Amino acid sequence: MSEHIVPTKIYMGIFVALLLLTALTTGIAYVDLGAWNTVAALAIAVVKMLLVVLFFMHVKYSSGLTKVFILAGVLFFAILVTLTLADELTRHWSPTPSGWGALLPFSTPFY
Amino acid sequence: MIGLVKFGSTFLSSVIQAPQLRPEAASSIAEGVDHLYFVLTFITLFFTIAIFSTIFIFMVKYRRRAENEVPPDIEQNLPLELAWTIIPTLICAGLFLWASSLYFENSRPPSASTEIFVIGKQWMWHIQHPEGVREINELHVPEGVPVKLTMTSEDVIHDFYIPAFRVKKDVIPGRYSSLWFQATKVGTYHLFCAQYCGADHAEMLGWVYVMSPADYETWLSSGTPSQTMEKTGEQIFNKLGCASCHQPDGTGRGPSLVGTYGKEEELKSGEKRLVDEAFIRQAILNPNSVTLRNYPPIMPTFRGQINEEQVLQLIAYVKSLASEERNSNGK
Amino acid sequence: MSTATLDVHEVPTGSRVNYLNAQYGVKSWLLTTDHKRIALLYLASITLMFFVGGFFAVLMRLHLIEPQGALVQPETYNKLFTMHGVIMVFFFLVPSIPATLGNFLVPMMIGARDLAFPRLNLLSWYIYIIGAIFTLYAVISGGVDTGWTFYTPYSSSFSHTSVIPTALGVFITGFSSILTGLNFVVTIHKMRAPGLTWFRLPLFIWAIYATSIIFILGTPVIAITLFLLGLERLLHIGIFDPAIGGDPILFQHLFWFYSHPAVYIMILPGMGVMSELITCFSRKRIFGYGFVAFSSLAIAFISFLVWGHHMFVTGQSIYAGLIFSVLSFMVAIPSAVKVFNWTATLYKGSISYDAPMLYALGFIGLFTMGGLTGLFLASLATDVHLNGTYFIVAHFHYIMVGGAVMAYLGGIHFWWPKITGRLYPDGWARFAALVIFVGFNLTFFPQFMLGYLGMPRRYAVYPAEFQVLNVMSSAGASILGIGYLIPLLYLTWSMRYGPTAGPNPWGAKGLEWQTPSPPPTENFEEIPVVTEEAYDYAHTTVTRG
Amino acid sequence: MEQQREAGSLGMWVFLLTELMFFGGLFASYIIYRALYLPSFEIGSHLLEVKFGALNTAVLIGSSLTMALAIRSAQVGRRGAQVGFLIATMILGAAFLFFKFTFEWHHDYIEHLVPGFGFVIRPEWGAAGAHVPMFFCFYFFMTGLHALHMIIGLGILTVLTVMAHRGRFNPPYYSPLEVSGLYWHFVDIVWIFLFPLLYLIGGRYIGGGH
Repeated sequence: MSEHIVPTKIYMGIFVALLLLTALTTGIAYVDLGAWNTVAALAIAVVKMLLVVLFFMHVKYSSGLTKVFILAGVLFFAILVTLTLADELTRHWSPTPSGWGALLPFSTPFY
Repeated sequence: MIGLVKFGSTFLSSVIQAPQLRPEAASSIAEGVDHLYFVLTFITLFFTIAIFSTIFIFMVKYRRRAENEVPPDIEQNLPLELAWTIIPTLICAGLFLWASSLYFENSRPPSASTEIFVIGKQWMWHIQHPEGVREINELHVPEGVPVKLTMTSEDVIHDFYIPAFRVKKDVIPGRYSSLWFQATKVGTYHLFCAQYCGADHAEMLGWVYVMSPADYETWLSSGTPSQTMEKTGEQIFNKLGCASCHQPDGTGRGPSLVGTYGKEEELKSGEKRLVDEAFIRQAILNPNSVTLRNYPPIMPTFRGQINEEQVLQLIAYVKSLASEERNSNGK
Repeated sequence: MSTATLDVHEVPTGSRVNYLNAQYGVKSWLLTTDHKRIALLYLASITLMFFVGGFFAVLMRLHLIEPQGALVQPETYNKLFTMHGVIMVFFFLVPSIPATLGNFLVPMMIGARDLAFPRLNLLSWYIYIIGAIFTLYAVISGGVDTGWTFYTPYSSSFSHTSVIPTALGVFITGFSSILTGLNFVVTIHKMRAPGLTWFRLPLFIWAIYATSIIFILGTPVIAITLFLLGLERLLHIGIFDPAIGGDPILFQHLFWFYSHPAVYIMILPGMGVMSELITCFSRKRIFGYGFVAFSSLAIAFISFLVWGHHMFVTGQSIYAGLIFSVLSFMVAIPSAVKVFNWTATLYKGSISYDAPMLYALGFIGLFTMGGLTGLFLASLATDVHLNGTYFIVAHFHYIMVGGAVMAYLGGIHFWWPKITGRLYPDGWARFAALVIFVGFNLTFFPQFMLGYLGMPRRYAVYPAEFQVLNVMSSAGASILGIGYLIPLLYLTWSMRYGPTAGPNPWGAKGLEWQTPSPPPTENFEEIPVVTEEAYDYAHTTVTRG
Repeated sequence: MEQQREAGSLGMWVFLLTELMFFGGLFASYIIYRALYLPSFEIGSHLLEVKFGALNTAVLIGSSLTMALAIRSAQVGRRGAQVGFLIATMILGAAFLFFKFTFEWHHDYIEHLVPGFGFVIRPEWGAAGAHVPMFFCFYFFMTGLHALHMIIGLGILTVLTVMAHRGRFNPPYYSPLEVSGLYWHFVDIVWIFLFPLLYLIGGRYIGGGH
């Protein structure tokens, strides 16, 4: 599976890339991008995760099975978050008129 | 197939009409819910009986006759597999559409509903009519009039359940949930708490009295000498000293409350919020979260000083101030 | 294949070394890494828990004979149903088939000498025992009264009972399930015998694989949720307390994210057992192998998408309710496909009525009813009326007792000769199956009617008009209780006095039947090579022996 | 041997799936409450020191590198390098915990920012102050759970170092090293997400958030 021996050069390259991305994400936080700040921070985190998973954890050189397992994990985490949010984010849309469905801690719409 | 279902459900509903098998149906939505229930029962019985009898026939017909018997090799039959995948899918899709549209219809109250307030606490139901009549573990409602309940809890989650009306809703601390029904039959019906809430959960029950509108009026006026919710709310308003800041002409340190209900107000954060029951409740219990744009955040919280019932009374009072303005404008 | 069977016949069973007589002494059991011995350790512990939980159930049913309650105070009644639920769900049903039959059979069915991580397997049993001790401590120290669902804020701020020890017990036991699931997944992937491709696997293995996936992905969520609950109870940080801005409904989301799939943890292995029993006793290849196999995976996957149907009346957004309703209907379809395929398997078969087959047929009927009554609860409009009533109680007991427990008993009866090397009295076993079937229906069918009439669950006292149906249910429960004691007696008896079983008393296919009963410690003298598909009864004759 | 090694590595991946869902429940709750109480969570986030978060991120990435290099040394059969890299990994891991506990947690305690241990809601937070404790509750629970994983990881590394020193790992057999490496990298990834979620939320620019 990971019989593959990764050259030290690649490890060093990934390490430097991770450090640069950390600097980048910290820097971006000080620039006003509105809602995009969150998106940028998470996107960079995902890239960093991919670097670690693919190279440090050797998934790039692993069997398809490992990849399927990882994707399954991500999928189920996404299900948990999405369906829970599907409730929490739509509660205040209740069609009952005049705010009767408006729920105290949740009456503020959030984005 | 559809004809069969129709016949089956009619047949079943006549069987189930027998007392002891069908709970009283006393609200406008009960018949619709029961109809769906009968069709579901029919489907359940149909498939259960079909499966049971198929098994039984096979067991008899294909019983092992010799110890060294070798039955034929039957592996798979794609059309059959597809058939018994697709047919249940269609049945389920139909049931889903029916049940969901019925549910959506049932959860939308008619706009001209009478409002009654319900507070659940361990282990009693506290009910207050807008006219000021209060009841404990009893709910009197007029027949043929849509009634909307606004409910909250003082402690844990309860659940307001009237089987005869086929309505049920959790009553949750910290927020309002609502429920509506239109009673169609004069009578006395069970009121249950259907969400486990502690030691005396099973005793958290009461009765719903459905009365003819005339009887209901008599009951309301002769009932308790207490005053309307608005009036009580006004007294609390004065006792707590709210009026010193919220002066009706807007000269106080806080905003005038006359005419605010039902309007949009702009908050400090720039966000626009509709002033509704939930907003008023939030303003009383967590005032700084809804400070208005042009006012200082100086209002103290009244959390812990007043209970849910008094909050509802205050809300009723603030709401009455809205109509007051409308009346005076009209003049 | 058939040669292996012949060899076995030449060795007299009594003098042969097997996993039971290879070593003696308490230590040889408590420190064993043999999956078969660990399966027996589990069998003993979950049987104990089953009867503890069952005892609480009997007390409850006795109490409900009278509307005003015949036996105990409401506080005690609340503790009874809570402990019944906690013990039955987390300490019996969840580990029942996977940890006993699964542990015993997975390596044998795939032709391996043990699981991938034998020491981890033993560790998982110890973790289970530690969890069980915490929970039993909670019972002794006064019990817990939150309901097995631990709904906040009652459990976090209002209950004065041993919530934390119970939650801790459940939390710890969760890790036992995770380790078991992990072990199965790796074993099934990496240790199959030569020639045993995925589509030659017995369907029990597919079911166990699907179950393991749920173990791995679902259990950690309940673990973290119960941890947060404990933290909330100790520190009042407000995660689930509406008074401080928390959302009690969020607890329900996290709780059901595990606890709904957990229902399928209980029923999927049962479905796997079904496929084994029905093929063996009708001597037929399973009808539609691929459909049955993939329906297990489909059920495991969809089971993670439907948890919100527990929350239709709890103030969940009605739009989320809509999504969860349609997904809940979807999970009915693979279950229906399985039932149809089992029934079709009987067609033109050679059906014998041995005791395990009676349990299997009982399962199909009861599971069909349990599954179909689930449609009432997936339908939004009827769920509003039925949620929180005895209808729910009846529905999930049809699935869990009528389904999972029936399958478990069927499986135990089927593999008992393999496990112990002894036969049990078949007449008694058939009688017990009948008693259980009758007792079960008498107990739980009236509860459907009670629920529709509007009687809420978890009621220590109830209005008098519900008495007739309650008495019927209680009567059924006593029959059911006796029904469960009968197998306990004759199975225990058979361990010592039962006639010796041959390697394959049912004439079944499957690798586990091609080795002596009880099997040697290393399972197979030689690792078998598989050359044919599962349940190929048509091409080779297998004789009982 | 090959089958055993693959089983070990697959087993660890399956275990990491469990870990993912374990943290996942927590992350999901965090995301939901962050959405509900964004202003409060921004206030809370701004009370954390980004420099320590960033420093610790770099430290942890470094430890992941040394861990990967330790495994590589085993693959090519260099024993001295193995031990050296493992010790470097442990030093970096310990440094992470040291910074976390002394500069951050201790500091928070002095500032009365630990819920349940004398938390003080400051008036300047205004209305949003009510839910700042919830942010800190998540902060301590998530970083605490992460730190617990680090401590377990350090324990495992100690054992591995001793084994490596005794020459137990060589090119055909280094499964324990590889499997523990997966675990260590996973803990690193958790931090890679915790850092932006906790420290960088809502922006650090002037007036960010409000």
